[in-house]
Amino acid sequence: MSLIVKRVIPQLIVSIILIVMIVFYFFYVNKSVAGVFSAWDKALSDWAIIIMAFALMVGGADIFRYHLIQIRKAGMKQAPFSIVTILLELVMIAFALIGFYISYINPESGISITTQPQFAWLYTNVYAPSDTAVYSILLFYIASASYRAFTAKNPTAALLLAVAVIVMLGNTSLGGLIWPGMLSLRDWIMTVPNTAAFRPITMGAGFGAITLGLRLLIWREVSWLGRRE
Amino acid sequence: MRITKDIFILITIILSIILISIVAWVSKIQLYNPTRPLSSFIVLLFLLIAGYLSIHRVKMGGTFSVRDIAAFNAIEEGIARSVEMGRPIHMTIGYGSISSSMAPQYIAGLGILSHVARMAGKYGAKLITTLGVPEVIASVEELVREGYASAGKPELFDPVYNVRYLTDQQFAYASAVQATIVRENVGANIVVGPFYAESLIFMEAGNMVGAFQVAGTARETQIPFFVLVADYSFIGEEIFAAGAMASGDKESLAAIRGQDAGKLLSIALILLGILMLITGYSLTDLLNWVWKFG
Amino acid sequence: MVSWELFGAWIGAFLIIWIYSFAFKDNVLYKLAEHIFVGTAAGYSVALALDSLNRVAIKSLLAQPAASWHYLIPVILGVLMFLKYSRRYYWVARYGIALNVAIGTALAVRTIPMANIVRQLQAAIVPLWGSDPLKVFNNWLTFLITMGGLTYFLFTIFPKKPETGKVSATYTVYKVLYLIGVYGMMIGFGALFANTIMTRVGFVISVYLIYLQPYMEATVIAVILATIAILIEIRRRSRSKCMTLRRMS
Amino acid sequence: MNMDTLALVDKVFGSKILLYILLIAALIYPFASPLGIPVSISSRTMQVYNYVKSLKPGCYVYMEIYYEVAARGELEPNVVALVKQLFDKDCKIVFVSLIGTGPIVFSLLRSTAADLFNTKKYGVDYVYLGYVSGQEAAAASLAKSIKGTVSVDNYGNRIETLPLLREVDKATDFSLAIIASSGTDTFNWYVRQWYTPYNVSLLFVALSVIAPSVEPFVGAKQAIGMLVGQRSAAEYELLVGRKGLGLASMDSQSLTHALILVFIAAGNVVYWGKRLRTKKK
Repeated sequence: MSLIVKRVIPQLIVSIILIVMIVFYFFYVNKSVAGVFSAWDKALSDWAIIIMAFALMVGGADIFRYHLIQIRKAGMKQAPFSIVTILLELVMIAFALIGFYISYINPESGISITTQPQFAWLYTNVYAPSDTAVYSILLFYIASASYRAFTAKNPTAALLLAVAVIVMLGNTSLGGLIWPGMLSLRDWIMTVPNTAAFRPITMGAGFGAITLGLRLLIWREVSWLGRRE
Repeated sequence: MRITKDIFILITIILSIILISIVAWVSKIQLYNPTRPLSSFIVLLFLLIAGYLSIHRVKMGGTFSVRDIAAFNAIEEGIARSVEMGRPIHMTIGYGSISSSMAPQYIAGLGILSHVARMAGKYGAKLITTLGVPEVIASVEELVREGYASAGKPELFDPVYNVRYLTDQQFAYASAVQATIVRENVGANIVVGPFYAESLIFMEAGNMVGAFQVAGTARETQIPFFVLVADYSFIGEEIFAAGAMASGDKESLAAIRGQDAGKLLSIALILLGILMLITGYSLTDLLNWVWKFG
Repeated sequence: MVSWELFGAWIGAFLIIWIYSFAFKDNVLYKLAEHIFVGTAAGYSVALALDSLNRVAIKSLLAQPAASWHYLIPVILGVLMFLKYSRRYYWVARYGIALNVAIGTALAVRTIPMANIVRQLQAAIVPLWGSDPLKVFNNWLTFLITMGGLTYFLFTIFPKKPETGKVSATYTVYKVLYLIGVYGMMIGFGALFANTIMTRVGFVISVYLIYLQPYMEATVIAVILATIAILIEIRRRSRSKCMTLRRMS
Repeated sequence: MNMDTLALVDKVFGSKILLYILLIAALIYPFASPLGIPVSISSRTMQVYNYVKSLKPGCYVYMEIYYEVAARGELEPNVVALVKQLFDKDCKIVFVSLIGTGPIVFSLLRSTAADLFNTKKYGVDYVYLGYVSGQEAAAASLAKSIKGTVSVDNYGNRIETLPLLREVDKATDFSLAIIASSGTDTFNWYVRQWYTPYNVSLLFVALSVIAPSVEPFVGAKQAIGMLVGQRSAAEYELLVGRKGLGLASMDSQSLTHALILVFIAAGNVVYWGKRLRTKKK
């Protein structure tokens, strides 16, 4: 019995939902049936959002556990930093809960989870700048990658480099100064060869995803199950 | 091809779809969704059937050869080398939700993770798996435990050291992963799954400590960074082929022929479409045909 | 009195400079900024989880419990995911994962045939003849690169390599298309890499104009602190290297 | 170029410290003293400008604001220039965000373009529905009916109290849907849920890094055109006559690009110098 419950039923759920959602998408039959299809389809994607929400809470608990163990085990080198992480996580969750509570006590105030004042302050002054900083640190990495990895080692790398230089020049006003035709060359590269180059990759990714969907459908893909009982 | 039970079921499914469609067409029932071209449904059925038939052929003993994917073979080499240097291995499959349309890419990443975990067990390497997909924390923990157990070294598995969930927020995840790569001085850095802007962050962090890097994604915008900076890279759908190879199950690998069938179909349709242009017919309009009456 | 708003702006500038310092060298101030960021982000993602749970489930369960009773199923499956910590009932978490894996895959599998395949096929069908020579050249190039790319990605169907000396027509056609595919992709990768620079520069400019320039004093202080932290790190790293050398010799 | 100069160049450029200091200098210098490099207008931007100009005055436009604070630098100037052109034609705009950071970046957008928004009345000329969760499913249900998807706007007003939302509800009521996004998936959603079923004409505003992979949609005529990054923003600001972040950043962009070209050249010189040197030995 245990094998059925541990492995067979979860995989059965996957196969049924895959087939059902494909039917909801492609079939119509008549207005009322189509209405039922789209209602159930919306219900299923709402279910996914709800399960994702609980998974995020499990994730939050996981981070809390990880840093708690770091404080106990990793000694002074790591402990103070883990304390900072845990404190900030709890503070953010506390303000969110206050906002959630207020949104039900007096809804007119317009305060909800993300618009709770202290929560918004932490978001605007701690989360957003850090997020932007990590996003824009990429410019430094592009500069060092340009120096180190962008060498014309072989013909393919040389072609990649040549196209990159043309598009870079075309992207800025520099290009226009060197050769007026640079902008139209850049536009040509972007619309003709570039589009054609990405088409097989887009199609291939589509074939790969569908084949993986097939393997899930016939229980040939079990990595998401984890342990092989 | 002997008609076995499953082929018989497959044929009855196909015949019943065709039969129901004919009956619906004759009696003017709006069977298919009027806003969705029928060609997409037919292409989907074709790919699923082609994939299933190739699996079936292998089940019946058929064999086929698979083009070598250098990046897949490089994984074992990278792990062995970093164990010699006494440095841990790092792998990550990305951030986000598995209930998004990136699910197939996360699962391909999980497939390769099970291979990496087995190699880690085989060479006795310390594996650090960082991830930002909350729904699969449990699956990743068990895959890594399974990897060590299958090599007879269950004692090497420590859930807190081996599996680190770092929030599903893109750049908090990226900042923690780049720090992990540098501070743990990883020897091999394996990055496979759907990646967004943070792809180059992981590649540069790996480069800072001179790690051996194998990376791949099917998200086109990030492929160039992996191709340029990583030692070996999977391009686009190669992550799905590698995921199937990693499962070590011949029949899953056979499904790749379904992908190739799709490519042959595309080549044929493009050629047919161009030929039809000469005669004035347009395959493009045919592909847009919608099941509608009046 | 320092207003909360100014205090917040200074914190923002400090965090940005310390995160940038990682590009130069990993240091203690980056570690602090990273842990602050991860802590805030962890709390933020739990808050978003509560927010979407509130919008999708709680609000409709309270408003019309009859119509939205079915939301209880995912709520139960979601709560069961906490059982991942238990040794005996770890597998119960799989039901929630199964649902999300299936829905995610279904969303992809049902829309890909149209968006990734049929639309791309339609765009790839172009006339290879015509009056305007540039258009014909463009169409031929598009046709060849698309065909080459599809040939490159063939995993299990490819002509055998003929022994030396003998030349098989199918193999040369395959090899030519394979190379066109590879070189075609390189054009795409080069164009994309170049465009990335435009975006990353745009980001740093907006960071500078929005967060750093208006609070120049905070930025300068943060840079000084970061430089000190990096110098400490370099000295500690070189000292520990001499120690290991001394131990080895 | 003998060996020690090569080693020197490699040491100088190889060490990240100097590389990044040069980079920061090239970035910030133009803001101290602008170089004023002229900006030429590309045919693709002109094509978008003419399309928007051809819309009938007083038309209804849907605008998706889907980016984080980090992407403001590249996307906001395009959005501001488009809003100026649309408001000048008395077009009415329904703003929506399918991303959590939408409300924050929209408030920043309103403060940057305060001169435009102050001339218009909220609820009559423009509306902001705020963050609608559900990603592609939300895009699909918004296409069917806005009133059926959201009950309140971003500021808590009930939908029925907003005059503009009595005039428009479904995707087909809009003559144009502008999608400004820092991601790629957003464009896919609107192609699949707005263009494919309802043939609503789409206009994309994308980051330069994302543009190449969104290009196939424009090529397949699923979108009427695309504005890409600060370059298009600078051109569009010239066309609508409102100087903004786009034009201000072009000098810095040009200088930084020139510097990166120098890095690439240096990298190749060092690489080939060493290779030829070892081949000669």
